[in-house]
Amino acid sequence: MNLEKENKFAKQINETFHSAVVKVQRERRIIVELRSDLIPPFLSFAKEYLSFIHMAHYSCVDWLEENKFELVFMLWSYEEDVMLIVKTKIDREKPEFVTIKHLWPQAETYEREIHEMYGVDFKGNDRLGEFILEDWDDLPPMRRDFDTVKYAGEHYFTRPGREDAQDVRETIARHSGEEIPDFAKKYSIRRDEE
Amino acid sequence: MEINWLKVLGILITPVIAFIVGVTYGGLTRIITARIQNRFGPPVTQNFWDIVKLYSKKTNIQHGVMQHLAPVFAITASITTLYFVPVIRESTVFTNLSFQGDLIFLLYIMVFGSLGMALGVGQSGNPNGAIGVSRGLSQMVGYEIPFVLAIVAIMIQFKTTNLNDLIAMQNNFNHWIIFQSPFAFLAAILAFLGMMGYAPFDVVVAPAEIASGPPSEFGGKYLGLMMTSRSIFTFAKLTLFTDIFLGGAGDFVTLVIKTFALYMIPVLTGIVNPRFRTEQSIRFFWAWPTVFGILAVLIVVW
Amino acid sequence: MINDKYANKIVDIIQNFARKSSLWVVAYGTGCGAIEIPPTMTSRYDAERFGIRGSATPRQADVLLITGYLSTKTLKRVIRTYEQMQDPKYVIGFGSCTINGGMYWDSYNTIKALDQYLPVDVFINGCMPRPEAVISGFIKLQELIKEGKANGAQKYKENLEWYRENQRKVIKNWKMPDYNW
Amino acid sequence: MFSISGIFITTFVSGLVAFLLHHSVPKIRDWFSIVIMGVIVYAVWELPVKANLLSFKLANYNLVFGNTEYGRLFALIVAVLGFFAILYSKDFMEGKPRLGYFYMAFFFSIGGMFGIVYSQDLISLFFFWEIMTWSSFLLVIYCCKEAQKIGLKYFVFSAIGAYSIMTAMVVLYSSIGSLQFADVFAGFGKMDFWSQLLVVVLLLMGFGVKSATMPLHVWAPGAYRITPSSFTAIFSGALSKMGIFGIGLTLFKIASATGFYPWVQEILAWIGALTALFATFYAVFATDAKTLLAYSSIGQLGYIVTGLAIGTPLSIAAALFLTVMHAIFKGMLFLATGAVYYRTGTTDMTKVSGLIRKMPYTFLTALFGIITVSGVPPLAGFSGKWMLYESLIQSNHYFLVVVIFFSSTAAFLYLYRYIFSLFLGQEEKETENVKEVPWLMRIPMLLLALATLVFGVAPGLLLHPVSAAMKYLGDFGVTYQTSVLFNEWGNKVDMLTVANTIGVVFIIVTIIITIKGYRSTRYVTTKDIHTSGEVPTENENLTYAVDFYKPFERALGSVLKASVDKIYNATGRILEQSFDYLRYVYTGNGQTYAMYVVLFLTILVVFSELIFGIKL
Repeated sequence: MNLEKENKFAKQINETFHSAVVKVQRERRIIVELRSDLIPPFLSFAKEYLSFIHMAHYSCVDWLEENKFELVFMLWSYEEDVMLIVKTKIDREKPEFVTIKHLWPQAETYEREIHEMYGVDFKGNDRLGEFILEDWDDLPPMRRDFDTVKYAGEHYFTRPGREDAQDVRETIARHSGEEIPDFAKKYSIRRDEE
Repeated sequence: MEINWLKVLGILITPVIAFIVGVTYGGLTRIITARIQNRFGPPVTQNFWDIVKLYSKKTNIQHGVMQHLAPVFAITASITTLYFVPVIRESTVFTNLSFQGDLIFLLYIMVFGSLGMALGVGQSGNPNGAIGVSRGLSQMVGYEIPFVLAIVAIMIQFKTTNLNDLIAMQNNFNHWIIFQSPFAFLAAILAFLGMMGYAPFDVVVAPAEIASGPPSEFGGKYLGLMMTSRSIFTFAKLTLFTDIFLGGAGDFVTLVIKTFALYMIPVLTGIVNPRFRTEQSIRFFWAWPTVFGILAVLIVVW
Repeated sequence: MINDKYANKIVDIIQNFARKSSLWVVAYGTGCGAIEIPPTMTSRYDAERFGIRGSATPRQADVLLITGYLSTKTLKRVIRTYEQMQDPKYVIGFGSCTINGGMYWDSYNTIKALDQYLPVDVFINGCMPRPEAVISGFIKLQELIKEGKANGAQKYKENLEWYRENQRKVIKNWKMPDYNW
Repeated sequence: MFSISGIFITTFVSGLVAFLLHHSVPKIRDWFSIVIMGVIVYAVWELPVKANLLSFKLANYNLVFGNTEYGRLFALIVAVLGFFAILYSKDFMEGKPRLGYFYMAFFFSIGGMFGIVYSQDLISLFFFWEIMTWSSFLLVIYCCKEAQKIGLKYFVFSAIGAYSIMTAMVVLYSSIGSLQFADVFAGFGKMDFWSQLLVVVLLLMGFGVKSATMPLHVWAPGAYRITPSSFTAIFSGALSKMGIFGIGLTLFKIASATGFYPWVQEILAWIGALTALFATFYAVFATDAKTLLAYSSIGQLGYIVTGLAIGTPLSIAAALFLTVMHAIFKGMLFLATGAVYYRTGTTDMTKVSGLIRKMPYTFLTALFGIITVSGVPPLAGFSGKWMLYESLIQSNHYFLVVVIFFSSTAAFLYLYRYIFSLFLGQEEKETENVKEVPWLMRIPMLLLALATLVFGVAPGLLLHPVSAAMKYLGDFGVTYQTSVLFNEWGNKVDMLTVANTIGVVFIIVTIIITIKGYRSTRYVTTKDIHTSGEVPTENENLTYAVDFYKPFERALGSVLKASVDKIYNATGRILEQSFDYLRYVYTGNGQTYAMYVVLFLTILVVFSELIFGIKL
């Protein structure tokens, strides 16, 4: 396995951003973890100096256990064929971040989606309104503390006779032999078992 | 004034016959389309039941008086066109009013319905309808040139503008204008494709793009009346073309054979073709059909 | 004179036959089930045999085919489309999602039972129902029409308040024109 | 009372009186004008037909006025349309500034037109021609600051026209020695070839400016747009007909005596047809209703010019028939557009829509208007078009008929757009409170609409004066019956049968469709439309009004890019630069100007003696 170019990138990143945790995961994959306030300069650095000109994806992960949201950027370099994954963690109680739409215009749409699904507020993006959901007034639905079964049961008429339905997480846990953590159990219990 | 009861009879039953023939042709078209697409197809009476169903709708909506009257304009134009076209040659009953009008009159009365329809569509307020009308009128400007060239060539050649005279001159098989003036026929039949609105010239009612365009706000009895009008108008146009190019018809069997043969040209073209954009179809009409039309005129002149 | 009762009956029979033989389906694919419509309509299964045909706008259509799950956002549009159709009009619920939510039973933004919101005449079960099933559903609808039993529009009109209450429960921002006959 | 001098004096004096009334008793100003105009209509109708009704000597010239059948046709157009326009003006112009000025200019232009059609010599024709130009110029610049530039354009082109007519007069006078029509018509054949050619071309050019024939049409769209609608009806309906009047005289009375007459005919026919074609294209892409109608007007005048130029009896009948019809339907359409302007304050077709339910009478007028313009039976436009086509085919103008037919078909495009954008389409929130116009404005519109129907069913009523006027132009006769038109091959179209058929079928089907399911048919607003389930909000604009004929524009491609206007603008720029040098001449010193005047007079005297042999 030849990791020459990946290592070169890692070195460049480390030289410029000393606090960045760089990990070359495998060929064509570099993962960088960074403080959230360093993200905008880092992204411009990656775009301007490291040739990662394409933002392929931009998403959010809910780390309920740590009380953090993790923002994940996936950047692609056409020159070196390397994907750079940039991760940062922000506060979950008051999720705020700055917009990066000046770097990649398409980020605006991603930000709108993250705002709607997780409730992250992006400073500088003025289009954070209603996006896909219409008239949503509950918790942002992709947060892990949002109970979709409960919500569905409360808002929609459920036809009786569906007894086979189970929570997917329980099933997966049972099959893989893992124990469901206590904090997660709270959200995975079926409503009728309460 | 003396009333010719045979004429009255003709005026009463011609639209009925036209409707029946037109609806049957519509059904046959659907069957033929289905067979070509390797399907079974609906029964031949399908169009008839469609129309009956539309009339039997329990509720109807309209956006104002022009939309209410639009199908009426259409069917008035269809029936008037029919009355001024001799259906059966030298017949008292089925020549109707064809001695009172001429070809140029027919060209204009045929537009009457489209104009009325366009007004109704305009009042329905649906932007799709207006887009359809815009496309339809633009396309009409396209096919009108070859058609007029063909008609002018024929009128100059035979020194008449009355259809009955034209039919009388084509008393023999080899006197048919299709053989005497083939370029005029070519130009006219290509324009006829556009006139019938089958593919590739069906951008006006493109269902997938503009929600069937002009009729998108018409339902129930209004749509039923429009379909009735279209059946009659199809028959009237086919009869007109038969009269001009194929020497008319002496009896109903000949008429049905000739009109059906003519009708199959746009239908079969339509089945195997995709759709032109508006400007493409306009350019199509201004290319070869127009050249054929000019040739037809030039041949007559020299 | 013909007895009015019999005359009306004959007219009814003819009208019902016409309605049965000509079903125009409004082209509104809501969920994944819309993918089953092309094979149903084209050469392999040829639904046109039964007079079933697509129509572009609800003004011309008779049948509203709900092909699969309905998110609340789509439901609003479907209700609007249904209300723009002309009586007599029929609704066919297509696939498990319209019956009990199907695989979206716990989803936070799809409805679970269509008949709470619109009067369904025929349900077609399956995920996905094959074109044979779709056609058999249509034939069932035709039988109902012929017997004069497919009166979903009547039901909707009579129980409008009940339907409205259910619809408003799901659609929070209700800005719709009135359904006034 | 019914003398020519009476008509002149009444017209011009009441112009002044209206002006004075505006400044003393403005209340009776409108009614005074209406009554006077009514009296004038009656007087024009009753005026006996006689070639020499009034003549007097001014300096060396005999000024002769008389009423011919040809002049009477045009005089009636002017008088009737003027009456309707002034009736319409009462409410339309209410509250506008400088109304005394408006009425004075209005009466003066009407008087000028009477002078043109009644004059029997070129001097008085030119004199009244200038009065008409001046007074209409005053109305072009009436409205606002923006109008001044447009007015300048109008003035420059009118001046070009006037100078060509004047030059032609000079040439005629120098070789014939008289400017009376009788002498000119008799003596023209004996002139030499080049003077004949010069006179014919100059006269056609001079009259062509007023009839807005391409390429002299440039002034028309702007001027028609900027004048108040009540006068635009006159402008397009009657004033432009003076050009047609002159072209008719030139062609049949002057040019027909020459050897190159067939060439003139052919060229003029093609100019007319191309005018019709290109004007139609421009009209299709216009966004302002009045600009659209202006281009339409240019196009329709193109048909008339073609009809006159062909010169067969049927074509002349068609041309004169269309002349009258054009006065009627363009009057209607401009009045209807004015009504829209009166209520909404704009004629921009992308801004107004859905007025049909608010202004049903205006809509009806516009509907009749567009049906007539498009030439669809049973209204009167069809008869004119039919005669024109038949005459073109029978005189072997095959390609000309195709061009005419094509532009006539393309006319559907702009006509539909006109009525769709203003009256049909979505009902906008801005026009919620719009009401129908007052009755005084409705009456002229509806009467004109009625006229199209009457002349449509019975074109013979109109062909009667038309054929009388043709008798004056030459030995032209046309066969017709009250409701039946014949072509030269003996084919006919019976308008009464047509109208009956259409009427009966229409009424029967209307009754059926209305009764069938009457209770279950309900009205829904234009917001309640199929928009894929989406509910449009109040402020959402769903009207398809901008770039209405984009596909057609794409199909035409670069044909439209070339514009006559651009050529003129380029010329104008070059001239402007060269006039910069002229500033050295215009010093601004009064003495220098006085010297110029003296110099000019000297040159004039010398030249007129040397070249034309005229003693001043």
